[in-house]
Amino acid sequence: MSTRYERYRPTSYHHKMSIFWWVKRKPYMLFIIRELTSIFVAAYAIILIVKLNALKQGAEVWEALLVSLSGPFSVTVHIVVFIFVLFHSITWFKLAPTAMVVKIGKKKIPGSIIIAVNFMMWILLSGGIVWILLQ
Amino acid sequence: METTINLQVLRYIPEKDPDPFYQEYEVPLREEWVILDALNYIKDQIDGTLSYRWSCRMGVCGSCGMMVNEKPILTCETFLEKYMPGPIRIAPLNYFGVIRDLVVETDGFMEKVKRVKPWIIRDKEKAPLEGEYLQTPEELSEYKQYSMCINCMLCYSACPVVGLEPQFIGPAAIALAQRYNYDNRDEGQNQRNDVLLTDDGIFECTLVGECSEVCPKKVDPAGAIQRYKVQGATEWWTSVLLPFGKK
Amino acid sequence: MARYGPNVHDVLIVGGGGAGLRAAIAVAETNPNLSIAVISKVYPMRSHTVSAEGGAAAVIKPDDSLDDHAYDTISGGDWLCDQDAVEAFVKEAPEAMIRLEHWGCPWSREENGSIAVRPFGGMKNKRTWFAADKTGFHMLHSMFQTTLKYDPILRYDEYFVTSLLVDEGRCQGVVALELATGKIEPIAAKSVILCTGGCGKVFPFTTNANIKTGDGMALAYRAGVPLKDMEFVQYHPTGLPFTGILITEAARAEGGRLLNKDGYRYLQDYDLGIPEDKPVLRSMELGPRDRLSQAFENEKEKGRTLDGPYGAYVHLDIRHLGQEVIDEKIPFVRELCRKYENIDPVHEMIPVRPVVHYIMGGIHTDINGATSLDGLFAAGETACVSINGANRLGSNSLTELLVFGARAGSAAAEYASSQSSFGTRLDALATDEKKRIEKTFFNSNGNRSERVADLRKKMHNAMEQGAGIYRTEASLKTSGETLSVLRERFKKISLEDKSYTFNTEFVSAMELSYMFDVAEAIIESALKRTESRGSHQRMDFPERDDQNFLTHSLAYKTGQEIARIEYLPVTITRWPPGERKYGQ
Amino acid sequence: MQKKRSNDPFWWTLFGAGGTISAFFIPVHVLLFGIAMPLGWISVPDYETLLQLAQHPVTRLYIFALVSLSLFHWAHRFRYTLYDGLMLKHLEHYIFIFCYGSALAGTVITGVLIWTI
Ligand SMILES: Cc1cc2nc3c(=O)[nH]c(=O)nc-3n(C[C@H](O)[C@H](O)[C@H](O)COP(=O)(O)OP(=O)(O)OC[C@H]3O[C@@H](n4cnc5c(N)ncnc54)[C@H](O)[C@@H]3O)c2cc1C
Ligand code: SF4
Ligand code: F3S
Ligand code: FES
Repeated sequence: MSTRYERYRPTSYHHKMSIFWWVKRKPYMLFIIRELTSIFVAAYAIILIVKLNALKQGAEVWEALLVSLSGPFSVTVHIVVFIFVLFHSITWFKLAPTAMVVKIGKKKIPGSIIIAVNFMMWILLSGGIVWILLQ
Repeated sequence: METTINLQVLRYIPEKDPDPFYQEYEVPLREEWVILDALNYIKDQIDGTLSYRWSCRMGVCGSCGMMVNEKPILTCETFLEKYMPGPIRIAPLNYFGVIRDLVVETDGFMEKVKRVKPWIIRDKEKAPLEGEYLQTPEELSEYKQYSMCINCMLCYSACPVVGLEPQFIGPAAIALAQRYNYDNRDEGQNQRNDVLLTDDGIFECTLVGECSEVCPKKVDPAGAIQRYKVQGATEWWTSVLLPFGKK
Repeated sequence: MARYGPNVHDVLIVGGGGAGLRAAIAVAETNPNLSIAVISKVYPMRSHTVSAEGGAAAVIKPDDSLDDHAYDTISGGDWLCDQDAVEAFVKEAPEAMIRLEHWGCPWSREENGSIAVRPFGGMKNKRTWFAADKTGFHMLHSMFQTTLKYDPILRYDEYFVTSLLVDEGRCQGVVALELATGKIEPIAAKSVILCTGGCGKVFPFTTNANIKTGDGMALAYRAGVPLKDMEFVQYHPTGLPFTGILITEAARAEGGRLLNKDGYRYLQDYDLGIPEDKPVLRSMELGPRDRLSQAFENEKEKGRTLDGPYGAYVHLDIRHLGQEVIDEKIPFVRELCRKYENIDPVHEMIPVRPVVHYIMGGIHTDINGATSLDGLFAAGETACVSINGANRLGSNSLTELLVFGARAGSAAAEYASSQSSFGTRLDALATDEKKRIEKTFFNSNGNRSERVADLRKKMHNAMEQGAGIYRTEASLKTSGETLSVLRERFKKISLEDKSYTFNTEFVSAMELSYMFDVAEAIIESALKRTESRGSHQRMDFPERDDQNFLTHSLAYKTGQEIARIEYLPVTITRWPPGERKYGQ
Repeated sequence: MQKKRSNDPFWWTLFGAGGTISAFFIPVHVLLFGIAMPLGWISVPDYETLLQLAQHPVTRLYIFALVSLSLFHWAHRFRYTLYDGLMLKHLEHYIFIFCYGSALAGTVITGVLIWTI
């Protein structure tokens, strides 16, 4: 006994998402920047490969690389890379507690403590590297 | 003269116009009014044709979510004054089909909620006469936060991945799955993994994190998803490294 | 289930709140082969059960007893409860609650993992189960999520019921409007359960959500089923001014105090006991709601309340509980105060005043939820099985949804199984209904000019002035007359919105017409009850009159404007009427 | 109808590990080798010392992990940035191969270099 009279079948409206959706709001912008840091992380990984290669090729190649690395272009590039990887580290550590729930006894450790611990480790490890190299 | 504030409200009436447009209204600016009061004022005094959903007016039924100045909020708990001096732009929730004015399609969301099997799954159920399952306050606190979701869908409207990948099961549904996974009375995690460790599941999330920012009940779906990713990864590695250990 | 084709079911439940969902599960459990449908004008988890805060009562602790629960309920109801119903209720309550626990409801717990209970107004012992102070929210979501696992339960979300289909003397379904499309269609079923909730929205100042417009009561009433005890409207003593948002009784149960403008615990002047530091059961702030609301009214008369932009108020003080208790036991109270009053109850007193909260009356049903119309059942706030009498005991309502939702579900399932065919006129009836709607609401000719919002506002004023906490013959009569005028004006209603897509103006107009019916029943029943009992207080008849009024009133819709009132004796089993004593 | 479980947990693990190791170590590397040394703020260790350092087994492991995981970190993140930020989901398969393929290639190269240095 179905009597489905259809007086009007409305069509719902679907908004199309713009390819520039991430410019619309600040949090999205920051998100995209955070995601793009990965490019700089990879860039530095490649620089490391190049350096390894030079080191392997012998002292001359190595010295030559050092010279070209101390030019203003290279330094500028490194400064940019530095800014982005710094952003990466900061956002990464800040997000650390979302995935981790750490408990001592029955009490949940608040996220802020986990973040603080991460930052401290970061400073310690960086200090360690500096120490090894300046030996 | 009473001070007023300008509201630009998105209108969509399919029989009339295939395209949405903004309509402006001037409403009194009263200190104790939330956005919803202003909409009710419009509906009662200015324009009876405006359609939107609401019910409890106390932030718990989850029906009054809208985009206000590009941000998803519950209109029954956000004061007009916050947007002084205006104008305030009010639109239906992002990424859902618009049925009419500020009313959006909800069926897709409801289907996703159902898909994560949000009920207690047990191998053997206890008869009511045997009494309650025991659950200590700590066990309760394991999942309590995830049980606070009011299905307002704000998190979906805040998450660009939902907009880009309509199949993505989305923040609230995943938080709901975790609500049951972490409940010590439940034994259904494996069944939920079958739903959530697929292509539409948790790994679509790129941790934009806005879902948790806009959540009015501090459910923290972003956290729920991240924790699920860790579980998912653990699950995957165990099944690879211990292929026979898996049941 | 495709067995019958679309829009035909065995059992149809109108309402997806606590009562409706519980009924649906009960049907599925009684007979898994039945096709079950739940129709709701909002998505089920938006139903008003979601707002309930304090808790749900059921005996579970060894120091409590079923008899105590029954006695508290009956004396709280000023002996207007049917005692057989109350006995069944208290007996089935614990199991009903444990079931809900098994379905995952996150009840608050004791350290050892068992259910925790808190005291509530008018109780001898602690017996209110709670999930912090979002009990209704958690109950509704647990139940809704549980219904998802039953395949036979189909849902019609955002369908608005406009009338019942009655053919061959049986209720065989409803006519409903699909909001999204404007489609009006019959939905047939062998039995129908109305679980449409209360009708607080007939009053201007209420804790009730926008959807609580008494639809089911009006639907049944129009189909000839009487509404019982409609004069009993409960005011909750602690609502926030302006918004009417409820500050749960749990705030007082945990130790909150009511203070007048002099900072004095005024309840001690109203036979409610003497003030103690700790909360005392059935005493002072833990007295029953009717008495507390009446005490407020008297304080106001004496000029001892405070004055705010939204009328008189008093203070609820919970500061001495400390932040820890507040955050643990009543966090929502703090959240609501901060959000809507911009005060922090940890440091400040909360302004409160009585607010319309609940209707004890409703569709007259028997103990299984059956009404006088074959095939029609009712449960929840919309029904009146008579466990609430003249004043509902706080936290009995949520439990009532479970116990009587389940009972109505099984009874309706059985009835459906006993029926083999449908009437022949259902389609014709639906077509008539469609025409009626078209004519009343979408007809643009004639001099139509009345607006929904205007009429609603006038009705609100009439109800508040005529049928508030204290009533007189004169006030009720005046309100009754205003109502007649408004009903007349309603015939000229004009809708601005002629769209068929999600037309909320049309829905408001329908709801208004339902509210007129409910309001009429309230006024008439109140006018005829010339005594004071529980929440019904007549200034001109201040005493309880068991001689003449130990009876339920039944309001029948007549062809005329005014309801016909009949009476039905109260069932008394073991608790003869006595004096209501609090504070001992 | 049940969908297949995805392999993303594997890639995600590498992404996570890479994100962590790069967050801890890359900034100080860039600062020292890319900025401080070229600008002469600190002196550059000489070739011999560096080579010795690089040949130490712990350093080998460290460099290998740092480079390889950083690349996989990039691969995973960049893959989704292309999907979402540039809306290129329809090129899914190419993007997948390009990203993880490059990371894999980088890993192999690093492995060889480290082994033979
Ligand atoms: C603020 C507040 C706090 C409360 N706290 C407590 C408490 O602590 N303890 C307690 O015991 N009780 C409490 N109560 C009372 C209790 O919550 C209600 O009595 C109870 O929830 C009513 O449930 P219900 O299932 O009958 O109706 P509801 O939950 O109101 O559901 C009604 C359903 O009917 C549907 N419906 C209505 N009309 C139509 C129509 N025309 N067409 C289609 N569908 C329709 C609606 O969509 C909805 O799904 C409280 C009430 C309020 C207002
Ligand atoms: S998780 Fe939060 S934002 Fe998302 S639906 Fe639930 S309550 Fe709303
Ligand atoms: S915003 Fe979206 S991408 Fe993930 S963290 Fe939240 S679901
Ligand atoms: S109206 Fe219920 S959440 Fe806003």
